[in-house]
Amino acid sequence: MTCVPGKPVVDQAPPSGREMVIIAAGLTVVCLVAAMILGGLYFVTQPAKEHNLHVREETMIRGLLGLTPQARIQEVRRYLKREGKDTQVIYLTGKKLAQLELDGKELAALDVPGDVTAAGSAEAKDEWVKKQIKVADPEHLKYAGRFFVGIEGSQPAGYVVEGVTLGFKTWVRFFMAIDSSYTIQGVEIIEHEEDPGLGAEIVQRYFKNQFAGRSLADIEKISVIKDPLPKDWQTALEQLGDMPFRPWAEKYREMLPKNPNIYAITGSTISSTAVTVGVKAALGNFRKRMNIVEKYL
Amino acid sequence: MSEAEVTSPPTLHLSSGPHIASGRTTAQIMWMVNLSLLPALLWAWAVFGWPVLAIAASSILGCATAEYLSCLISKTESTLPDGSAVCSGLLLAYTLPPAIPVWMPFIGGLLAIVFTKAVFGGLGYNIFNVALVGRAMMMATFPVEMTTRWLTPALGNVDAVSSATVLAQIKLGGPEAVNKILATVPDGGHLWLDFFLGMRAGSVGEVSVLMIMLGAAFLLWKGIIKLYIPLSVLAGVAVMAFFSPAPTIYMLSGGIWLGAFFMATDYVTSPTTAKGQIIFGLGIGLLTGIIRNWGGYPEGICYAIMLMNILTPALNDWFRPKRLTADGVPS
Amino acid sequence: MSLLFWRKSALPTFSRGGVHPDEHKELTENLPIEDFIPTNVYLPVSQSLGPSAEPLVAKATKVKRGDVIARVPGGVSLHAPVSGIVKGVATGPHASLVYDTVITIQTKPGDDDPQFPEQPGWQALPVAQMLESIRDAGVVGLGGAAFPTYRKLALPKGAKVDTLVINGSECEPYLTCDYRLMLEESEKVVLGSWLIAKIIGVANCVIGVEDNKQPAAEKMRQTIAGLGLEKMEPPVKMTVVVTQTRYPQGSEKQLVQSLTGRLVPKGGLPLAVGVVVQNVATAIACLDAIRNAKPVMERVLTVSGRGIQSPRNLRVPIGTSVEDIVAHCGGYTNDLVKILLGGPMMGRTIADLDVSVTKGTSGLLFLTAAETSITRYQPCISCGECVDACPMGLEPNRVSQYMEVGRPLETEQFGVKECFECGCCSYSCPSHRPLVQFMQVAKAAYRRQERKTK
Amino acid sequence: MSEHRTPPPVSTMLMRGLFEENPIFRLALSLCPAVAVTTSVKNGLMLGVAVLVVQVLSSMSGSLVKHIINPKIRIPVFTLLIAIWVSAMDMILAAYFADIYQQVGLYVKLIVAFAIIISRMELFSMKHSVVPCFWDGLGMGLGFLVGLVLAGAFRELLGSGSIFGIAILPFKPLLLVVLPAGGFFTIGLIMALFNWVDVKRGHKLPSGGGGAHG
Amino acid sequence: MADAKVVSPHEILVEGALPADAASIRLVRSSDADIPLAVISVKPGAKSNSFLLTTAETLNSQDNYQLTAKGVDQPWEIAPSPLALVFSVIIGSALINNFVFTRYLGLCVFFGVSRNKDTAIGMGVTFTIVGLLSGMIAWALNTIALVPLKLEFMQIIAFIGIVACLVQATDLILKKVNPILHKKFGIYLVLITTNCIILAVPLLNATSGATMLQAFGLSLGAGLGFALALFLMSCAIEKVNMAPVPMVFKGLPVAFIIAGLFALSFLGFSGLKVA
Repeated sequence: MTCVPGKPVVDQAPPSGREMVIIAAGLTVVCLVAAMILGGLYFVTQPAKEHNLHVREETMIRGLLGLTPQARIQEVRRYLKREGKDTQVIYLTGKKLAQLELDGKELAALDVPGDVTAAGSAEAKDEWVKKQIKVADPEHLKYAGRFFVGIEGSQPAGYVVEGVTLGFKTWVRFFMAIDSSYTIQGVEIIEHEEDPGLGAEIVQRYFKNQFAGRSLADIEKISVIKDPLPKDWQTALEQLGDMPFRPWAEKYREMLPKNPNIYAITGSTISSTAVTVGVKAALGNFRKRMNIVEKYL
Repeated sequence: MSEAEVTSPPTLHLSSGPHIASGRTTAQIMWMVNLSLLPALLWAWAVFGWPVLAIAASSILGCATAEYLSCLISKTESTLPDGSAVCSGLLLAYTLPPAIPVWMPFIGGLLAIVFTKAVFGGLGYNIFNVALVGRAMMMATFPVEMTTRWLTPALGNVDAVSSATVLAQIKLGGPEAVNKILATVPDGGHLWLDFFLGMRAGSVGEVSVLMIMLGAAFLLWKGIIKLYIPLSVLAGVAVMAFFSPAPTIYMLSGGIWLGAFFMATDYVTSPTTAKGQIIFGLGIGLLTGIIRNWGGYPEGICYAIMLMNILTPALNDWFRPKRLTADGVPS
Repeated sequence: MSLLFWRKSALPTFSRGGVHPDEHKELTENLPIEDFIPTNVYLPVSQSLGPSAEPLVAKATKVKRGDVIARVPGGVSLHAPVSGIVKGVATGPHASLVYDTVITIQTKPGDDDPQFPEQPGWQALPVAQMLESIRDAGVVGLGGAAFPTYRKLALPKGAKVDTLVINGSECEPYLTCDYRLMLEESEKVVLGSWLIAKIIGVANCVIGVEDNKQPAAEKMRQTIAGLGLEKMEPPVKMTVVVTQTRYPQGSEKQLVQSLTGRLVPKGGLPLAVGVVVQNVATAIACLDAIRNAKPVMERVLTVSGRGIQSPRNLRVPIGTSVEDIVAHCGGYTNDLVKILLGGPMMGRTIADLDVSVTKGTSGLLFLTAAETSITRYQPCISCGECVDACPMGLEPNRVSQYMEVGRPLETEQFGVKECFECGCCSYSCPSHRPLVQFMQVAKAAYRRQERKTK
Repeated sequence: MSEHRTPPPVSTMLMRGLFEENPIFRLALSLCPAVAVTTSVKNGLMLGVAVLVVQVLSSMSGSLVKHIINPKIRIPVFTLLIAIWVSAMDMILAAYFADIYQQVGLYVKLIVAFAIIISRMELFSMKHSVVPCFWDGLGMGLGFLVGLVLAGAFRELLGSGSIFGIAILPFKPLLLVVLPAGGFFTIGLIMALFNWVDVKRGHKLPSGGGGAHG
Repeated sequence: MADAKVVSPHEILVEGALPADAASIRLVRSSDADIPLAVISVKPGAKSNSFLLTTAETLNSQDNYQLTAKGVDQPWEIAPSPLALVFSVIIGSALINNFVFTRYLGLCVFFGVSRNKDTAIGMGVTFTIVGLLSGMIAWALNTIALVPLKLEFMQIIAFIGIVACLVQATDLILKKVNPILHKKFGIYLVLITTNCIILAVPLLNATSGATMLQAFGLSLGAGLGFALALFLMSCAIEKVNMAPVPMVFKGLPVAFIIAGLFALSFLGFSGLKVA
């Protein structure tokens, strides 16, 4: 017994039958009371937790896209329905719930009530979708990804895609902001477990901001090089700030074509490549999906 | 009868036997090891230039400072003359990239001695190889410098271009990288010869297999090391080399030889019996291969030896010397 | 010293461990045995293992050479080594017991001193009578152990013995007395061996000689061939086997393994594998006892080391004091630091010169600082030299580590109980750790514990 | 058990937890978070506060209910009490301090297994009334908090070169210090420091090292 | 059912009939089923009725893929084999992310019990078994009851309850069934309740939404990792007990430094990819 001083309970005489009943009843009561207290607390904190999470995500998206305070952010959630060989993709946008074949052929589309659209919590949305789409087994309908649309007035002002990629150690989760012409506005690392001092440097501006300003065509040609980062380019990237969608400095625009590739973090080529590959794939997939989902936004 | 008057003898020493000793001392062993390390340092100086001497000096200074201070604090006689701190410092320097900033080995040596040796009570009580802990600590503290500050060797004029080590290139690039490396060898040249002699990018003291062999031969001749550990380390690595796209490079680089002959054979942190030593060596070899082939480090032997160091006390318990009793079974 | 493949010689030897210290035999190996009789002899009554003897003489008693002057009840006797007058029976120094009852005899040779001529018919005496003679002559193991020989030779019932091993290894550095005996008195050695073989009833006798004593081995071979032992009754096949020079070749268990390949079981005697081991000097003593009815009164010892002016091989009466020997050998040098009784590996240091030679004293070494090791010891670096050197396969390094933190009763797992204190471990330790001493203290701790639990 | 002992003075109760019986460095209880979350001051502070609150509330509630529970199920009930407070703390932190919670979340939940809390309930709450329990809990909790902040400050300063995320170190930080190994080294060094201070003050070192010793 | 698996970063080996032209084959990552991956070529494999698909994109053997072909009814599900999955989770939690050396859990018991090798082995064995049991029961309770009923806020209480009950039950059963074993391992059972690893495993499983296999792997790996750490530590401690450790470092400080050095050595496993 290192940790708990005092006698362990087992040393005492075993309780009699009557005592046992009382003890059991007492414990049950205590448990019930505890459950009630915690349940109550749960009902108070859960919405707050979700709200806070929502606010954090929104702040980040607004920053990435440089939205005005009046702008609205609409989440678009994607689900996969798989029953046997048959696979369907379902999008929940701000307006519609679209049930589509894999090639984009519409099977069904219904309007989304306002309270679902406005709901901050993902859970509420998922539940509503599960109610609308009939599946034999709840396991057959699965959430598969999401992106956000920033809406200024009534026009989309840009998109933020959530992506994941396999880093040096585990998954790296990132947000990527894209404007309507598929040019990257910025990349933000949300979650990673890379090594401090090495792979963890992917969160640094000088690395992640290298993606900003690249068009779809640029990105397709991009590769990771191990040359040292030029000093002036690094300075520009550092100055770009965390949330780069602002009228960019002319200097930065001038420098971009001179640096068509991504400079790897010194000593962490694997992590650098992983993020680059992730961004590449996320952008490509997003473009393909946009062709289909655009009309439901 | 008496032919000489016997006066009272000088102060006689009383002790129980044996009254003679083999003549070998700990300090002698340590200094011989230091001596045997010199060829590799000379080679490094020849191909990488003066900075390697600065690195060695800095790391030795770090170790010696820590050793001196720890003796001072614990108010014991200074253990510097026994040469073990110098040996650790020298070995630590050998595991570092030749273009690392000169002050870093000092920090590494300092930390290594404090946390591996001083805290445990000095020479003989450490669990881990001091030099390797130093390297692992530096690897964790200065990851970028430890993985990128390589020099391309050149006899005479040192080419200061930094590049990744060959093993790192292969780890990243796979078979294509091997082809690229092979393409750099001029017609009529032998890749293995370059590696054997030490014409490649690598850590200060491990580039030249030949020089390490020279030092090791000296130690073998003097009976300071035995072949059980080195041979089994090499055998273990050789097994794992089958999974590599370039077995020759695999076997001749990445510090295996330095590790097998100078690090793994460290008395304090390796098992004492032949059987234990063979298992220890094989373990190092296989772990090195596992780390190289599927792990995060292209070289791996440093961590492999450290991991087996942990097992040393257990190996000493599991593999006892054979008793000279009728059944020959240790009781 | 030991590479991966370390056996350099094809000669037989024991299977593991051992060391090869500098021999230093050149100091005395070519010096013939000289007789030296001092004016006084000082005889501690305890001369063999076991219970101590009681003095049978008092001050002013006149004694003749060979008279019994002390006796262990029912055991070996101590005889007057010289004729003369008992000057005193008092407490005095003893080589290993610190103090003992010491009988001092002033040498006064007379005309009627016994000469011990050859007894007729000695070869045909019954075994029991031979054993009695050995006992009465006070024969003990002269190799150093001083175990009463008659007890060793009186085999327990049912013991199956097939080989007699005569130990001519003399593996301790410096010592050359057995070597000289084999050279000068080879016939006595062979006849003595034959007698012992007869007593224990074996027809096979192996004499083990290390290869640094080739002339002795050659001499022994010639003598054996010359005597024609096969034709004697009973016939004994006697062979001389040259073994590797490797300490502790002369230890019973190691020698038995070298010569017969048999392993003595843990805690057992060579008897358990059908072997009896006797030293060459003991063989001579047995012969003297039976053939000449001459008790053990003198012994041959090597006086050597760089700390003595003129090293010798001496035959001295038991009881000769170190001081007299020093004087006889020209005094010591100025750099003398240690005086040893016995060899440098297992011998004991003495504090003063008033100690005298006992039956078990095979050498008297005067070591200078350059020859011996007087250093502070350092922490164990786990080099494993001691483990490699231990002829028994023990782990002195680990015992020493346990002893340093005061845990002697956890060391049995490393084999302390099997240690016979040969000193190979301490000899080979680069940190100069007193490993044998650690082993001794650990063994003492176990003995104490056993006493308590009894 | 029903008799209340006279509580020691408030200052003693407070100081005891801070030094003599510092739960991390002296009693060596609940070591896990000490290494795990102290990569920055902020994390250490947050977990420290969480432990402080749970400790105080558990001690007080333990003192309140001690008369009405059967002694045979004392430990299960105490555990349950702690679990309630921990769950509550967990939910509150998750809701309102989401960004730090992401890093220390698991350890907040594991406060339930911290031996320090139940041991204080056993040793102190059982014998004292609510108010002394508050002070004792506060002292112990503060000791924990200070320990975590101390370790956090050391590791953040040396390992990241900053305090509270503000860079202040002029040279390159020693990354090792924020790695797992560095955490162990740091705690070991601070413990040695506590021992050293004790030796200097003429105290004897605790023989058992607080239950666990090497 | 025909089999298919990822054999290299750009190749899939398919068993079964497959149209030879790449255009009629549709390969998708299961989580991105709407985005087909480009198949460059289809070649007959080494075995009869097997095909080797080459893809442009880099494939990950840890990922799930789905392969459909025109004219073939059944789709191929390409998933890492369960055994490999469990193995990788076990290696991950026992070596790469050892609970003691990288997550710092279970330290109280770790430092308390590692003084003696036999105790360490006893504790390690007991812990591994009880930890596996409790991990699986907790996973089942969480998946079957807590999550569907939205009672996640009861997780902490439920898990600690399971651990306490399980330890008590094991104690009782062992006492009845095998008193000798109980005598040997009984003392460790009490200690298990104070080991936070046993609580951390179900919590981690719950947070990550682990499948049964993953939960099994994590529970077993955590137990094995802890047992390994204990054993190694006890070896080291036995050696350190004979060392003249400076006075202020005696006891826990030096134990922490050893743990730190172990953690440093275990860095060697970081980034280990178990296929």
